[in-house]
Amino acid sequence: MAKKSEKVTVDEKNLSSLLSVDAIKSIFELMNQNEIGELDLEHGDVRIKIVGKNQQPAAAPATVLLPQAGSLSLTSSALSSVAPADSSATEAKTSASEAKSAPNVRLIRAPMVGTFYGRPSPDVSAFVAPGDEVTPETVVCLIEAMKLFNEIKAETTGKIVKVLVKDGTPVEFHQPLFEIED
Amino acid sequence: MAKKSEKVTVDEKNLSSLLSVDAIKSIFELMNQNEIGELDLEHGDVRIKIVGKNQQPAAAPATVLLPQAGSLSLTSSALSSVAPADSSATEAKTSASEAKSAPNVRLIRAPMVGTFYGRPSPDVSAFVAPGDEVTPETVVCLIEAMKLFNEIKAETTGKIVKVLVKDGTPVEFHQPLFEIED
Amino acid sequence: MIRKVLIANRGEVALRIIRACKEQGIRTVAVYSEADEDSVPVKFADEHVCIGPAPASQSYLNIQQIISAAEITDSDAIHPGYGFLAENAGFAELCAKCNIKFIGPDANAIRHMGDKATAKQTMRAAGVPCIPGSDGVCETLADAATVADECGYPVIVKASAGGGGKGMRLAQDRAELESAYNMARMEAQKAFGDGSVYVEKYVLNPKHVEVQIIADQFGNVVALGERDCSLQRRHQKLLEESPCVVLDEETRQKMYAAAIKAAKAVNYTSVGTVEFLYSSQTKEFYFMEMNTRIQVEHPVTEEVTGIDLMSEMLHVASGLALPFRQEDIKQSGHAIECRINAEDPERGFCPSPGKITTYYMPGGIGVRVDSHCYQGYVIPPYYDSMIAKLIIHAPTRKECVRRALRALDEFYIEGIATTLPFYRNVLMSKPFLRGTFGTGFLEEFLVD
Amino acid sequence: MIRKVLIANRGEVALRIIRACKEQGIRTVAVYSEADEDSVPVKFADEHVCIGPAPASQSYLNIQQIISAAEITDSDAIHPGYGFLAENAGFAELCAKCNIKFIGPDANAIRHMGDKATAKQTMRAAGVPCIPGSDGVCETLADAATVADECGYPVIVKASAGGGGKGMRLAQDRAELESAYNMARMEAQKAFGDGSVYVEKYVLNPKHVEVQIIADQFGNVVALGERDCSLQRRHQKLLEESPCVVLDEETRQKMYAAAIKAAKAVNYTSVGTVEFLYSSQTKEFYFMEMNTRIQVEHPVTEEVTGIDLMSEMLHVASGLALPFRQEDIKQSGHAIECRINAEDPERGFCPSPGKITTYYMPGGIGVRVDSHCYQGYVIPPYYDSMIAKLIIHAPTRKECVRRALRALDEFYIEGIATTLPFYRNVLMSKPFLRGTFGTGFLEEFLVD
Repeated sequence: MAKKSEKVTVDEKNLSSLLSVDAIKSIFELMNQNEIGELDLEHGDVRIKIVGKNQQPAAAPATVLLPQAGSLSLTSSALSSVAPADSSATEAKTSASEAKSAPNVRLIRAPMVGTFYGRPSPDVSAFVAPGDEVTPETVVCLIEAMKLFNEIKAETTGKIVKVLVKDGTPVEFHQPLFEIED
Repeated sequence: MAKKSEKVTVDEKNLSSLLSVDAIKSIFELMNQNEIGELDLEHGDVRIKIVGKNQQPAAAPATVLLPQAGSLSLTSSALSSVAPADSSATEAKTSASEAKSAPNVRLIRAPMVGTFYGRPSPDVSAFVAPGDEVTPETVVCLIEAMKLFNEIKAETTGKIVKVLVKDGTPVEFHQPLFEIED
Repeated sequence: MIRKVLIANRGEVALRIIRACKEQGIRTVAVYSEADEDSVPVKFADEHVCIGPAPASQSYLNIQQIISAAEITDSDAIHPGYGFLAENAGFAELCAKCNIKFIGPDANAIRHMGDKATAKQTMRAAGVPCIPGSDGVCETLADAATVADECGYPVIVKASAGGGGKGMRLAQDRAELESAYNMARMEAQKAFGDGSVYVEKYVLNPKHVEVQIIADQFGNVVALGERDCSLQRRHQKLLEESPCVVLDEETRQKMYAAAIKAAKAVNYTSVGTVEFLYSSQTKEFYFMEMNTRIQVEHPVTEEVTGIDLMSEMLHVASGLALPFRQEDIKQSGHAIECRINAEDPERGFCPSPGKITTYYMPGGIGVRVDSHCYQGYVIPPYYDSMIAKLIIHAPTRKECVRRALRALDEFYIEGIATTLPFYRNVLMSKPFLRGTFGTGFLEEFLVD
Repeated sequence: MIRKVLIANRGEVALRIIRACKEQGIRTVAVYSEADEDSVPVKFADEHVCIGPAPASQSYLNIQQIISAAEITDSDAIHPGYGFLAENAGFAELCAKCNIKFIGPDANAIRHMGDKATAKQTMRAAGVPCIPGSDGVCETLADAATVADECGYPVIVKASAGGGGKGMRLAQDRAELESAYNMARMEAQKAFGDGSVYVEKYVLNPKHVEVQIIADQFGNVVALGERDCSLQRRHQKLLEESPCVVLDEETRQKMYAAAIKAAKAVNYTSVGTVEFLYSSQTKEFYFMEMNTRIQVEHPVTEEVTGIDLMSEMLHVASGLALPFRQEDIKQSGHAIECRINAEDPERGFCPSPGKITTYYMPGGIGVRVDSHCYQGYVIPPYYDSMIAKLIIHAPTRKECVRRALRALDEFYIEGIATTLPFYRNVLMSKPFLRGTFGTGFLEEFLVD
């Protein structure tokens, strides 16, 4: 729901063919097979530079610069900047920090549209707080939809790192609610 | 003039085709086969640089600069394939062979729109034929425009290689009429 | 007055609704599946809510998610568009319960018209002409013969439980009726485990003609002209036009009156379409069904009447009275709509989703394009294949066809296969140019 | 009947002509400069001929090349569009000599209206209201005072040889006239080496209202409604609409009659526009000039009258009689045209040629776009900066403005600066919404 005012554009569509691990893996293999020492690719905000291990000029290890947020799209930037708004921005941010910090940070996402409540009633404490260990059966929040309060379970085991949504906030389908780590 | 029937589509390599693993694979193979040590490709905001494994940093790199030629346009192939028709096709072909065969093959082009005549009247021989030497003042043909016959001069010195237009054919502005070489 | 509309749909109709709302200062909420994140309606709506994954059953048909989205965005109305939940009486009812205005007729009218047998009975009772035939099952051959004599040959014997052409047999006269009756019973028994059949008059290669109506909450019902939708492939409309050239003025007025009668019989409000079969031979028309929603082809009517149907639909939903009466409706010129689908006419109209690499829209006088596409858009494989509606308006049918051909020639969609070349062919065919073709024309044309 | 038309123009008007020809089965030849090789008209015409390098003087204004192109393509008519050779009497004459039909009025009418002094004399003689003032030079202050008394204050004293606002002085009454007269004479002498001045009634912040006429070769002249083109920047029209809201019906009819009189006075054929200054205060209007060609803003008239002007222009050129009479002309609704230019409104409307990286056109009901642009098109720096015309039609002016705003919001052009944001601002301003603004409005608006 996301008013249209502020938008963060994260378009991952177009250069994706190159910016996937598989693609880069293939390039690595091809570089090795073909004795290529270095690859340096740049497009707009994207630049990929790959230097072979025993390569003289660059002593640095294989560097992969991931795309910045910003339109990588080759299509209309106006229209490809369409979707991501509040929630997606959050999502993008978290995925980014996820990627940066630790690969074992995961997300608990909203399984439905509705209003998020972190506590069973206003005067008691939250279901979970950062640092809490949860199991798949742990209720982490309520989502109110059509006057019904639905208990949302963690569906996974781990430790709550961060609560991403404030009490009483409307959430979209699949919107990240919690960061969790092993 | 060029009726719309047959068209030569100057089909453009989409940027994405360059930015695919397959494309890079081909480049690697080509580099390997051709013992190219380094590739540095740049067009618009795209740049690909590839350095061979055993390539010396300081050694003069074999740089392959791909033609600019506007051929990496992201635009609609339908609309960018607009213009070339009969005459332009000829032109494209000749410029290509020009580039390939010898740099000293040049073109005498139509300075105006009209009807081409290679001879002063139907029953005499042509102004020039392949093999003839011309000077800037040599009349090479007539172009009839608005009932007037305009003598077209070679404007250059050289030997006629080929007559590109048939007698009585309408010609556009700048349409190639003769191939000429030093 | 409606302040904020949630659009429970996608694609071009979602965009159509957004446009109408914007022009009236009504705020809009687009709901979308994960597959439609990059879609134009999501961009152009004031707000947007993701309601589920790509499959429609989990998003655009997911009633709970949609109602929740309306609640969290504080929308006071839901527009269902066409398809998906547009003719779901339960959804309309639930909206009412949740105090959200369902932009369409009330649940009773939807339910009434949704059940074809009930609809037909109501129409008969209201004096709307229906296809003559048995009121129910013909238990014996004698019963069938009596009915056939009443409505006149040729007749068709149909399985009550039928569908898909099974248990359906044509009889040109009394002699053929016996075998037709027996064969149909046998087939019906085999196919559906139920041998009951009924008999109906058979209309050969009829015209599909429909009347657009609009009704307000004060009992005013106005007919906004007819549409000829006979160009169909497997019961899918591909091209619609208005007016229908084979109707004479008397029949046309009768048809409008019947459509208004049909709407009044179910206390209809909002826009709706009453579909008729029309026989050019006998000049008779028969009620088929009523679509209780805005239709894909509504722009054809907008072009010839000058009335913005989507806008009036919103007005009526807001409780306003219709600003015009039947005598105010003037039709001018001719309009044709071509539904451009992402389908390959060379390969049996096989769907062709994928990325649109070139998108160049026609323009100029008399050309309207309703489409959610753009260059670079990826058509998802989950939904309807319609990607654009090309709507042409001109003073006469002849000029309209020429303009349509001009516009089709200008329309470039690359990266996927579309039905554009198909329309170029059809519009130049003689039966189309004559305009007298029936619903059977296209199947023959495609075979040739 | 015309069989093949050579289009001696480029850009959107070339495309407009091609569209009209295609719809009538007339073949087309696009001529183009080397800068326009990749342009849409070149693609959509049946044939095309390169006529020279980019500069217009060597291509689109190169008469010999254009006539030659018509000859080698065996074209039997030339359509000049607007601008370039459209009002070049010599070119029209040469076409006639070469046995090529010039699609426009004959050379005499062009020449007659091209000379502003002659035009004004003819109009006065024909009884068309012109701005009151001295018939020629006012040799003395006494002469000037007599003229001023006759036409009423305020008056303006203007240098006969003048232009660009020099040697121009306003006088509110007799007292001010003396200094105005003397100052104007002095300035005129200094600026142009010629001190002669004349006196004219001064119309404060007038409306620019023009009447579209069409005339056939049988003496039939029909007025197709008026256009209000008061939204101007430095005498360049930026937005046109029809009807003009400040005209009462009586004045409107008088203006039509005057326009028809003007056309008849020069035995006009083809489409043409008679421009008037209109004073909202006095309800008087005055002949300014007649444009002897199709105009940029003709679609506004097409939308409200339902008449395809370009098509009728071709018919009349083919020698056909007009298919309608004055009493057949019905105007319905309101239309607005916004000229979208490749100019940066943030930087004093500085031209902004270059590559269009995103081109997304608005669509839907009541929206027409006439444009030769596409995504990837490179706007050459050599010609006019107009890249698209957005034409909106709706039942009322209020709805038309709302629809225009909706369409402007949908219009995406990236890679170059355009006047799109400018229109979004203007259309929401109070003076525009009231509709009473005069030709001075925009300059004030832009200062604010």
